This record gives sequence, structure tokens and C-alpha cells, in this order.
Amino acid sequence: MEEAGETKKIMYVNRKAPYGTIYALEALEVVLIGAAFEQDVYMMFLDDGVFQLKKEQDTKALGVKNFSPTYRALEMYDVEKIYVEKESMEVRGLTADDLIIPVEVKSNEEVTKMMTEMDVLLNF
Amino acid sequence: MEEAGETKKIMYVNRKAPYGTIYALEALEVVLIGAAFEQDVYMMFLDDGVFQLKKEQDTKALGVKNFSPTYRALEMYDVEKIYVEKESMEVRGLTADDLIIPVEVKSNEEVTKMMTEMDVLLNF
Amino acid sequence: MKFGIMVNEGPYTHQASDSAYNFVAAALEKGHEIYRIFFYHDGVNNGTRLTTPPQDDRNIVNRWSALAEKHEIDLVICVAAAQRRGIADADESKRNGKDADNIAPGFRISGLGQLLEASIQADRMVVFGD
Amino acid sequence: MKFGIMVNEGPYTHQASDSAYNFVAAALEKGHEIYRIFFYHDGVNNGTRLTTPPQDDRNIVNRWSALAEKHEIDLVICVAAAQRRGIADADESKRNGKDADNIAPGFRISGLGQLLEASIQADRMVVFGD
Amino acid sequence: MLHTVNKSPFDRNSLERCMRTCDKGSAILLIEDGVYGGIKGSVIEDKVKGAMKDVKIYALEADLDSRGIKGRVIDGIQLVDYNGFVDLTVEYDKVQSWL
Amino acid sequence: MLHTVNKSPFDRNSLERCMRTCDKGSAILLIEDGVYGGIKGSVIEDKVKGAMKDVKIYALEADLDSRGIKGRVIDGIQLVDYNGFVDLTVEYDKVQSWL
Repeated sequence: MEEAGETKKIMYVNRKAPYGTIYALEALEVVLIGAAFEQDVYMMFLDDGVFQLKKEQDTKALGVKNFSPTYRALEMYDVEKIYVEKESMEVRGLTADDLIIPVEVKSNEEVTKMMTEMDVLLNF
Repeated sequence: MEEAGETKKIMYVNRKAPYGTIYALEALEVVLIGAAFEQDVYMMFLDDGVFQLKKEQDTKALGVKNFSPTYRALEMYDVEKIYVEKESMEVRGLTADDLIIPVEVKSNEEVTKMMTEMDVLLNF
Repeated sequence: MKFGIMVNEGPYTHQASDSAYNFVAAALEKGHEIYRIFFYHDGVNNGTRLTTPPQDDRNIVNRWSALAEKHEIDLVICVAAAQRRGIADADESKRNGKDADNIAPGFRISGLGQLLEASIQADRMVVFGD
Repeated sequence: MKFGIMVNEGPYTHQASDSAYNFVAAALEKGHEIYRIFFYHDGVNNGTRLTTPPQDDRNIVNRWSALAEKHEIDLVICVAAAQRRGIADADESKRNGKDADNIAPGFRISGLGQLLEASIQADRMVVFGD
Repeated sequence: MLHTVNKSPFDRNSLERCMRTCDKGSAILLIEDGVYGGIKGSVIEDKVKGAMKDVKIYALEADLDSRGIKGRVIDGIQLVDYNGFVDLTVEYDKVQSWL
Repeated sequence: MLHTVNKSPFDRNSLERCMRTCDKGSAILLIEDGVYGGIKGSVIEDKVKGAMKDVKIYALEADLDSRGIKGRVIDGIQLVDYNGFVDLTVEYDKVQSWL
């Protein structure tokens, strides 16, 4: 039960690759709008969601909009708690150097713990 | 290049579970309509597609139509070449006794060979 | 308890919409409140009045409309997602220079802020999707 | 060579529709014939004229319509799938007692037989889906 | 917290991901095609049984019924109807849907 | 025959299924999220390399580009554009899409 005006811990859980489906893009739209609500916001990238942050995305030949630069703008929206799961990167042959923004890398165990501390989880 | 009036070998490849998505039901609708075209028809159930044929489906509580009895009607439409992959059943803990209609059980190797002999593969 | 619901897939193709409906119906029967149902991604396709499912099948859209009327539930379709997918009410249709609209009774089109508000106001947020 | 194409997913949500379009455009440029494009499952949602995508994004529906007009391509929407999902032309709308239709230019609504016919007549059938 | 899984474990990674990322004391509810994760005799049965040492696993009855597998559920998985689903979301403080 | 795979091998079973069920002399084309199957250094790399002894593997350039992984493709996987995709469907007698 929340008091009016109380701040909630909200985590956006991103588990899907970009471009194959629209979930990554439309999740980002939620995060940008959500910034106006001044909640305690966490972005978590798990599984194929880590591919959303891959550097060097170039969508010219595909004919769709490259939305990856928007992740760089998140800081201006005061979205600064951005996490990537270590194991998800390892499975996919990625490291933090491959990502378009600096992130905090968390182990699966830490991810589990963080999730339990949230008030709301929004899944994309 | 087909001559007009020639008969083609068409395989319907079913890989998805029923009810979670509509693909199984709408694939069945294609097979029923397709029967009128008097082609050489093959139905192949692979992976989660084998669940389409599971006995004892009861959709009352779910509130959707149980379409599994329709598989029993396929014979009347002269759709008689119905195959299930052995390995797909094993992974899922099923045997041919669990299925609503008699089928021919094929190994992955036999499935591979059959596919190469088709003219058209329709994927659901 | 106050529930917020997000529905991410359209009718018939994925079970998400059915699951959400059955969950909401059960919650209401138990005396819980549904603060809002927010339709996002392909979920916006739940809100078209142009569907004509087979006679022997459930009518997913009408079912939502009836539930909304009976229990005064707020059914919100995301405007940005709706524009991409062709769901429009009279206002949206006019604004976008279209000659028709297709929104079903009981649904309204609004912004993503409505999802955030529901997440903040509700005691529990439950997401149904693919 | 004569191609038949099946598109199983709607616009924007899955890449299937983009992939099919890019494939078809390349095939035409190479001088191949597109016998028919059949829209099934959520693919029927490619054929609504009510979409208004963001200005800086591609317009998937208009792109199909333009391609059909330029190359006289047969864009067929499955009637049964369309009824479930709320895609209707004037005839369908009238027959089902609806007050509006939403089909886009260049698309026509017809039966599943059109898919089978394409499979039989085409030299290659290519399926795009989820 | 309550985790929901709605995908077949034979097609998608979500059940295994969920089992790897749920804390002791949480619960997993299998819904939609997720109920296939509760079937006896499958290649994933041992992993599911292993997870049950730390978390409770539930499965939605309507989804088991419709798929013809209610008689085949792994011992210890508890069946719930939609009312039970609602009760679980009340009992646990939040829901993580592994879409 | 030509097989297309459009799903990430880290989320779905379709690439592994395809590699298990394609005959010698056939080809696999990775498209959409399927191109992630061609990434170097992943847990699936060895399986993909193993399959390449029997079948040719191609990946669609536009899908690699958009995902920022064109520079990371396993050696031996051949890149094609949409014209090349069309050519492959002509060269092989039929297409199996592992949806």
C-alpha cells in the first residue's frame, strides 16, 4: 500500500534483442516518459536485452531508425541506474567495452537481490 | 518450374504448442482448405508441435475452443501422411500412446530426408 | 487490493489477452479493484471494434468492453503504439487525416504516462505478454 | 522465377514484415515475378490504412501499397484471420454489420485457397514470420 | 516475489532463466505454454525438481487442462485456478513476468 | 534446400533445431535476430563451427549491421545482402523457415 506522493523503486527489465521485435524500442519510450514521474528508476538488461546496448549499430541498410543513441541521452533524463548482467554478456561473447554507454555489471546473484528490493517490475 | 496440373509434395511443418499462440489452430485451417487442392500432402509435427496432438485436451476452464478433435477428422479429408518426430516426443516425455490420432513416428534423420524430398514447405 | 494490468499482445494470436482477462475477472470477483488496464505494443489491437470472430469462439474485444462497462474499468490504449498499428478513435482519426476510426466501446486512447501512473498507484502491477 | 510469399506477423512489432518487403523489393529488381503475397495470422494487420507511424520512421503499410501499385502485385489478406483481428474492406464490413472498414489500397481480402494456389503455382514459396 | 513463466521450456530460455534468478522464498507460477515446464518425464524435469528445494512452484489448472497434461504434472507442483493466481499476487509483494 | 533462422539462439531453440535437421549440401541463412547465432565468442560458436563442416552458413548483412555485430562474425560465415538472399532461394530448390 503506497502513500500518495511516495517514491517507488521501479525496474525496467529488458530481455529482448533490438530490431527483431519492437519491444526494446517501445520499452525505451516508456523509460523516457517515465522520467517525468520522478520515481527511483532502475534499468536492467538481461539475456538478449544486453544486445540493445551493443556499440556500432547501423540501420541504414535495414531501413529502420537506429534508436541506440537514445541510450546515451538517458543520463539527461536522470536515468542513471543502468545494469547489465555479467553472465548474459559472457554467454553472448560480449564485454562491457562493447556497450554504447557505461553500465554497472552485476552478477546473476546480485541481479536476483536487486529485483527483490524493487516495488514494481515492468517487463519487456 | 511446375507444369499446370502437376501434383506437388507439400509439407506443413508444425512446431508450436497449441493455445499459447494461435499458429496451431490457423495451420489446421490451412490443411483443411488445402485438402480441396488434391496435392500430395504431408503433416509434420516437430518440437512443441507434438503437443498439438496430445490426448485429453479440455478447454472448458480456459474458455476457448478445443480444436484437437479436428485432427481426427483429417482422415476424411484424405490427409493421411501424418508424422511426428521421435526425438521431439522423447524430450517432452511423450510417446505415441499420448497422441489423439495414430501417426508415423520418424527419427530426426528420417525427418531430414523427408523434408529434402518435398516441393514446398509451409511453416507454422 | 488495487491492481494495475499491462497487456502487451493482441487478441487471438497470443494467449496473453485471455490470461489477462481471466485474471482480471477473478480479481474483481474476489472484491479487488482494477485501477487500470494498459494496452501496449500489439496489445492495442484488443481495442478494435472491427473484429468478427467465428460464432463458436469467444469475442475478446466485446468481452473487454462488457467488463469495462459493468465494473467501470479504465481501459487505456497507448497512443504511440496505436498510431503505429492503426487503432484510432474519432479524435485521433481526425488529427491524423484518416477517414475512419475503429476503437471499441469502453476503450480510450492516452499516453504512456497512464502506464507509469498505474505502476505507482497500484499495489500490484501484473504484466501479460509474449 | 515466380515467388510466392507468406507474411505471418503484423507491422512494426516483428521484423517479419520488413524482411518480406526487402526480399520482395530485391527479387523484383532482379527481374523475378512475385506471384502473390499472402498475409496470414497477425500478418493481416499489414493491410490497415489507419496507421500513422512517427515521421522519422518507415510507413510499412504505404510501402506495401506503393509496391503493389508499381508492380501490380497481388496482396491478399486471409479473410478468416482478418475477421478475428479486425481488418475489413467495405464488403466485409457490411456483411459483418460493422460501421467502418480499414483496408489499405492495393490489398484484397480472400480465402486460404489463395495461399495454397500460390504454393502450387510459384517456383519458390518463402515464409516470413515470428 | 512471484515469478510467472508463460513459455515452453523446450522452445525458450525463460523458465531456466527464471529458476536461476529467483530468490529463496519466492514462488514460480507456470501459465500458458509455461505449464509444459511442469510435465513429468521431460528432459527438464530434474532441473524443475531441483528448483523446488528453494522455491514453490505452481501451475495454472486451466492451462494444464487445455493442453491435456493435468494428469502428468511433477509431484509437488501445486495447481491453482485463476482465483489462486490472484491470491498468489496478493500473497507475494510483486510480480516478475518472464516474457 | 535453404534453411532460414530468424531467432536468437540464446532465446529460442530454432538454430540448434535447424542445425540438427539440415542435410549435407544444404545452406543456412541467418536473418533478423538469427544473426546473433553468427557471433564470435559465444557459447554456441563451437556448434555453429561444427555445422559448417557439412553446410554453408550465410548471414544477412543488413541484420548484422543494424545489430552492430558485422565485425564479430565467425570466420567462414558468408555475408549476403537482400539480393544475395534472393539468389540463395533461386540456387536452392526450396526454403524451410524455422519460425
